[in-house]
Amino acid sequence: MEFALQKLPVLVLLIPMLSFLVLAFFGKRLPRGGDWFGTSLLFINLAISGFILIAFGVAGRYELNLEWFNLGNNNVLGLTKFFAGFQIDELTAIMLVVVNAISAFVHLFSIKYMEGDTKYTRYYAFLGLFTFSMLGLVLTNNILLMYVFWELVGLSSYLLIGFWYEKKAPQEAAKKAFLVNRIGDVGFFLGISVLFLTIGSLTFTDIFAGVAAGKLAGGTLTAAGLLLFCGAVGKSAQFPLHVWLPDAMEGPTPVSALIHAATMVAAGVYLVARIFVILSADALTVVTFIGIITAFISATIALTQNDIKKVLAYSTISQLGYMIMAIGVGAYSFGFFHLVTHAFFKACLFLTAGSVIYGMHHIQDIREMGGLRKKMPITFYTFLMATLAISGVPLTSGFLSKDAILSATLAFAGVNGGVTYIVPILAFGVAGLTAFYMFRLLIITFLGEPKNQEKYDHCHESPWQMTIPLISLAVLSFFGFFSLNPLSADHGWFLSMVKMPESILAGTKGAFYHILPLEEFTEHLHHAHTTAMILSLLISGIGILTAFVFYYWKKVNVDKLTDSIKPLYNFSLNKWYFDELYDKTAVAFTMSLSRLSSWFDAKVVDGVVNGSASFTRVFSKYTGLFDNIFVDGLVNLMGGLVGAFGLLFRKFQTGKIQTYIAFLVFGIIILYFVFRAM
Amino acid sequence: MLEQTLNSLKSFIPETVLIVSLIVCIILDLILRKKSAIVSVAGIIGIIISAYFAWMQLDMKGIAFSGMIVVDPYSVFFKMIFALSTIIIIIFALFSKEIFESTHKNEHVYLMISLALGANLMASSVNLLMMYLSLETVSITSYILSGYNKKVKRSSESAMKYVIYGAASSGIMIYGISLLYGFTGSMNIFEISMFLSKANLASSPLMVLCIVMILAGFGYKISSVPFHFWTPDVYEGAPIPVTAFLAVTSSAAGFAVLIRFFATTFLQNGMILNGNFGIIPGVNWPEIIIVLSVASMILGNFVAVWQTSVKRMLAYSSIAQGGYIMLGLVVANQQGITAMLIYLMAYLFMNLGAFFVLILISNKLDTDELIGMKGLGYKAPVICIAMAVFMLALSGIPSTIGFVGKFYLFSALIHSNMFWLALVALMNSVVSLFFYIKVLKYMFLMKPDEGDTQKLKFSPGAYIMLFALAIPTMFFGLYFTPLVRIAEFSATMFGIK
Amino acid sequence: MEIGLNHYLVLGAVLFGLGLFAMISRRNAILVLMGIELILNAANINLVAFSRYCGLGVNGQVVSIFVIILAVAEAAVALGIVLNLYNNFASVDIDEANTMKD
Amino acid sequence: MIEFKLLGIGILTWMVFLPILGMVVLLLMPKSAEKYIKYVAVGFTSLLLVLAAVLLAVYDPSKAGVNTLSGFQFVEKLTWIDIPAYLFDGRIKIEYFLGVDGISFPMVLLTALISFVGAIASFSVKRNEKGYYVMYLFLVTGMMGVFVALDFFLFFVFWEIMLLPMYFLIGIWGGERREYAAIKFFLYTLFGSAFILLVMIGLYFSSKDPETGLRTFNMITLMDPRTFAPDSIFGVLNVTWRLIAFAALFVGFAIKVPAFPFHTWLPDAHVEAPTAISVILAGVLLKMGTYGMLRISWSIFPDGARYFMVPIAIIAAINIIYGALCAMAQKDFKKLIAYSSISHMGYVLLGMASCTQIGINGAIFQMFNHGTITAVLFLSVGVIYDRAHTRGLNDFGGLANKMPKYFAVIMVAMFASIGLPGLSAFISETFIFLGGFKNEFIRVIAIISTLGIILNAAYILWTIQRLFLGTLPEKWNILTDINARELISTVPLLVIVIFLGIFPSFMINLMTTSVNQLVNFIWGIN
Repeated sequence: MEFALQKLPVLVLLIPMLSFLVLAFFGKRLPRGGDWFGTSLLFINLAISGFILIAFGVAGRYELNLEWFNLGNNNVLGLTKFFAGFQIDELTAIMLVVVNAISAFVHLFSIKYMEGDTKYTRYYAFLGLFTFSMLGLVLTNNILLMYVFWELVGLSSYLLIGFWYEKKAPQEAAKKAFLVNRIGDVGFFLGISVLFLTIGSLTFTDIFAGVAAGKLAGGTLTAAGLLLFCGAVGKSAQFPLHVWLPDAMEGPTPVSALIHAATMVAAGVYLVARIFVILSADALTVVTFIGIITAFISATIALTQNDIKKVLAYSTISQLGYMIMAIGVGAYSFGFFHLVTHAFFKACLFLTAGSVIYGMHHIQDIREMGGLRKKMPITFYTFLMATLAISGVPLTSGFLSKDAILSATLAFAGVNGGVTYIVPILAFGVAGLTAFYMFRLLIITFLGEPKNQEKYDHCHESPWQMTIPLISLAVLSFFGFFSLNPLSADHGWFLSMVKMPESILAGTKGAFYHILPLEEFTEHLHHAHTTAMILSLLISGIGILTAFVFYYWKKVNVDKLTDSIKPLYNFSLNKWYFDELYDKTAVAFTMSLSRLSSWFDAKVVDGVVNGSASFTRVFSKYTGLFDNIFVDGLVNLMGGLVGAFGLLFRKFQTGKIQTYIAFLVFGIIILYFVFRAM
Repeated sequence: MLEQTLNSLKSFIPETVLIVSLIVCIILDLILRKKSAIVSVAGIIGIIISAYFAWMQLDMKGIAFSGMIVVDPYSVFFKMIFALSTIIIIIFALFSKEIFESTHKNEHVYLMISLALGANLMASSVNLLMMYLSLETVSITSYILSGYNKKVKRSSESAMKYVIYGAASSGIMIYGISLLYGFTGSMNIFEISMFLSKANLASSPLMVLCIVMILAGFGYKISSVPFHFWTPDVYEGAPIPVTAFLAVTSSAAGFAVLIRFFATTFLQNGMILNGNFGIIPGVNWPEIIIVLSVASMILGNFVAVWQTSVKRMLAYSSIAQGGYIMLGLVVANQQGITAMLIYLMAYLFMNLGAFFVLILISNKLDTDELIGMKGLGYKAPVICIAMAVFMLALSGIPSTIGFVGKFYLFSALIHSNMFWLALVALMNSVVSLFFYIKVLKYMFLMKPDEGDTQKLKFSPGAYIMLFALAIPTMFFGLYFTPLVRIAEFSATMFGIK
Repeated sequence: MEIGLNHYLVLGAVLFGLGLFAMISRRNAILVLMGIELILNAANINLVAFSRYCGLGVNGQVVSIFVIILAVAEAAVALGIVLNLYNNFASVDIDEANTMKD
Repeated sequence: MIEFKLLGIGILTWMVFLPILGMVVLLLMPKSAEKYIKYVAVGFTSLLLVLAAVLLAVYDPSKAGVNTLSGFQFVEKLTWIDIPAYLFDGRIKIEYFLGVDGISFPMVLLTALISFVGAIASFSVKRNEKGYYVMYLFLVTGMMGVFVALDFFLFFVFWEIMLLPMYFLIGIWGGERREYAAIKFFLYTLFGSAFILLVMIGLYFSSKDPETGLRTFNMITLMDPRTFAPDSIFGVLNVTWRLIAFAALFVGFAIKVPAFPFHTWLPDAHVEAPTAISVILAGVLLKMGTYGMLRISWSIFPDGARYFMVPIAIIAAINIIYGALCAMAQKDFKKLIAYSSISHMGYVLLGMASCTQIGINGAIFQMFNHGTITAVLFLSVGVIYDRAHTRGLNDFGGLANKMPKYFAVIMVAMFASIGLPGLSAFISETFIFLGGFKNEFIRVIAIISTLGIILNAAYILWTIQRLFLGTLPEKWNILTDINARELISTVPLLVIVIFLGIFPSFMINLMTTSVNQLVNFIWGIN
């Protein structure tokens, strides 16, 4: 068991790297482009990580810390060392399994989905790279290394979003994703710097110890927390940096499932969970509100989207907002719980969507689908399972996690009162919206009559390589995997493994936020639980019902309805005009600024040095030497002056000896007076 | 009286030898009746002998001919410079087509010797009359030399300009001398110094007038602004060896007398206080020198940028170089004088080198225009690389002798905290790079026109001469101990304690 | 009235000025050369006057003799050059000869 | 001081003058052997590389150097010029004084490396090879000399010498407006070195070696405050003049860096220069400016370094942001990289301005990394230019599928240059920013300059998109993928970039002792 914790994590990390290297360098020479190689490696990895999880359950936390490099002793920072290492704790152990599982399924799924693509091998190589980076991100015990892998997942996401870079949209999407993330990462980096400069070490344990010791407190602590949170905002596509995720759907669907639904985007949540204990009350307030706002905005947007992947993307954003909010309100383990459950059912949703797109020959607009239930039953039922889960219907994993979060919001509001009641209200609202738009999607896609007959005729159920992942993921969205009690996961293995940690700042008060000591908070949770459950059931029920009323039984004419609220409808359809806003402001500003400065550089800065060419040209007119002199660099301002004076002085050289003598006499007279003056 | 004169003759041997060899050359010329190198050889031998005797005087410090001339390390140093440059230029003349094609036979040799004689006297004269006479000796011979090619319009024009301008300035000078004479009652600069030291004259206008007028004489020899107007035209018109002679020897002579005049006449009882001159209060000549040198630098460099003829460009550049050299006098101390002497040595090598390359090129191409040198680097690589060395030396790039000279001048300035002046000079040398590099640009960066890519051939003698000038330019740039030692030793003048 | 030093000096100064004026204004080379002579003689007058009135012995006179001799030499050379100028430019007008200038 | 000799001649002398030897050999080569010239040149540069490797093997990282003579390694000290004071107290003593410490050693390695790479990259030069390689080797000597010279005079000589070959290399083998670019480069640098010369002489005359009581150009002695008599112009009491001197030196070096607003020569020079020369220019020459600052300004005028922290940081910030913005607007690939160099050298300046040990470590490390990375970038520009004879970013597209190997190479280089973790530049930039934040005087400026991180990413990604993504224009079907020679010149550099990204300690251990020494010296602790 010790062995499992000490050596295996390294193995787990290196296997995907191996897959990447082999495929990148020799993939082309391997049979079938080496897909089997990557896939099998990943399944092995899954097995190992499962073993690690068990080992952790038995042996408990393990951390390994090695010196990375050392700047020696000095007067400014004292002894400066940077460490590298990994740790196995509940978060890591579970994340390992989740990441490997989904990655493995996606590998399998892609075999058919990506079949015949010109860059097939490269695709698998990139998957390997991503898995490596993601595992590194969850394994490390050190926030700087976390940042390192953080950027690397960003890179691999960039590569995979832009995988079909021959088309314009993927290029743009990839660039956008990287840059938007970069903005968040700068904040993240600043946060790290603050930690480094105040605490002097970057391993989580030292950081927590440092905060506990009060090396970092008050405003600085809040600032540090928020700066780190910026990273999460970028990665987890939280408002206001959420705009990149929907565009990221330009990537291959399995990639969307892996990176932009289950794992990478959850890294933000993971980060917040990691630093939860040092987040000050005010920081937590911001986190909470960012979370819920994101959840709400994207839910409203999801209502009206017609691209199957776009709907799922917005639902992802909204769910991520949920998790962030959950951690914000203090329900650390619920948030993380939702992360895991969501990972599975959302991956399932995306893969089913992928299977649909595959079946429909790359049609993504749901208005052309319909009635697919008969054609692709497996896909339908798995999709249904996942949809139930995300809508929080009992007996699903989604129900457990969501319900827990909702109760946490109630408890939170109950504690802080006042304005914070917005949180639960919105949270429940979002739950309803989620149920509604998910079932809208389900109905329009799978039920009813086919809209595009000839596509429909060619449509077929996907092969086993695709259906097996679907089924397994659907199964994983079943409550039994997390708790034997279908109504509450409190006593399930998961929540008993992932304990609520007590915030280091427990008992402190913020503007609208009071961080309670742990047991008090759990008290409130217990009280809130039942109400939350009933309410959530009610609301999601209503959501589902309305969806059926609108789109299945068609009791209400949707078009009329939308017409009656056209502005609102467009507002939602156009994603609240965020992209337009950013393009008009930030992007446009930067571009024009860059154009301006390059002009400035060419004309002014260089101009000052170059002297206005005209200046020289004037003189050069009656010398005809312009080019000659120009090439000699006489356009330099110095040159300009030299030229000017030179020409001035040349006028004296008339060639008439008598003028010279006259000048001589003048010279003497002038010198005389100069000399007298001295 | 008589035996004093005879004694004086001992310290007059170098000049005597020059006179003798002068006469010998004339006789030879008459005998041979045709162009021949023999005369040049004879002349060179004569000069070498006189140089030898001059060298013998190295440790002498004495006055001769009742206070007309002195013998001191300072004068010996200049005698060496003159000898060396004259020899080199006589050799140049052997290569120069202009000289060869002139109607004369070998006059240039003894004209040059007589010029050297005058220069020697300039370097060693301590009497205003003697200064005037020797200066005129140099001038008159240079008038003739610059008009050497009778048939060439440019040459005769330049001679005319030179003679009139020279006559005017020397006339003004002698008028100034006459005033100074009446003012101080003596022609001997030591006596004048004594007189001025006693008499308390806070810059009396008459005094100033004398100084400025006398300066006109010296200033035109070293072609310093505003006495420089003759320089470009004469340099352009005269045969290149003569131009070189004017640029190096005669201006060196000018500096010799200029330095001695100021560094002796206006010293408080000829005193040097730990290396610094004790300048007579009221006659603050350093300021006027600052004005002259800055003006010369700026004008020389700025106008040179516009020249299309290398010869004329070198004329302006030598005006500027003169400006640099004068900086040494500004600081009014031994260090400055030393720097000047170092720079003069550097100037000799690099400037003569440049002119020699010019001679070789214009022999082949019959032009001294920049445009004619297009792509020459590919047709005559060795010559052009040598030219590059000289040009870079003139612009003062390190590892060349030119940098050493500048380095010492700036050291002298900065040592007496004249940063701003040093900065002006430095900026000027940056500017000067414009036109020095321009030559290289034409030679190397530009491709030769289609068709004429055959290599130019030069005689081995030419290459030897070239290396004889280029190698010292590089070597002393990297190892300049000897230069400095010589200069420091020679910076001692008679009568300065 | 008694003719004193100052009168001579003034005379010298006037001559000097005239000489310069001649050099600047006259086109004819010969006249320009005569201007030079005037300047030199102005100097001579000064020298002689000084040594006569300031009791400086005969130095001044000696110097002036030198100057006269030198003037002769200079004139000789100058005339030769002017002659050559005439051969080349077919004129002694010194403004004709300005082929070299910037 | 450690010494290390080959055949009785110090190894540093070997490294400096080996290229000169190469020049001689090339010049003596007969016409018939024309085609071997390039191999000979490569041979000599590779010898240089070998020597550098040897040096690396014997180098002792625990020695500090900076202002302690004993801390320098491979020291060679001979009297070059020694003229006893004869007439005035101007005894001139110039020494041939070489040595390396943690500050110069990375630069020496870099120079050896880049010269080798450059020599290989020069194979594309066809016209007048002999002249080219002679000049090239001369240039190498100049650069190497600057980094190992410890005598100010010697330093200055090398500093200026290096201009000539550069002038000719750009001027003869350059592009359209080569003459303009060449002269501009030459004059700019000469203008700067005028100031350096002034300060140098000034220092000389205000110095008095505590041991010998003589004036000196010895940098290490000049770092010792006791060297300056209190009444001398740069004496410790004469604060104003010392600050002026620092500023003057800064201008002199800033032109080489190049720091805003003295940077305009760089784009011209780069665009006109042949590939290999751009590589040298960006890879080594720019570092000479920042190295000079550390070695001379920062060490001899620590008070100036402390006093001007903020202005320098501001200049650095301008470099970073302004350079990036300019780069974004470029249409010419090479010009874009040139501006990105300006931006990246801004980081170096920022790190040095911070005067913190982590910042300066970062700065030196960044010098090295920028050297390697930009070298690869310029080589890549050369690759495409040699094939397509254009550098217009908008003329291309979809090269990724056409030239996959090339794509891979350039991707690594570009992501390295935007500081992607796992690649060397990330570490150095992190250090620099940490240093900047650490120093509270320039903290705000440092925070502002983090904008550069985003902007850099923006233009680099945009460049990738314009060159490689999308579909290939018809006319570029002729293009062939990167060939073996080009791979040889780029891949090793990339390996170094990745290796240092994962094991930065390899480089940091070399310099950190010296940097600690330097920082403690700047803040007057010890």
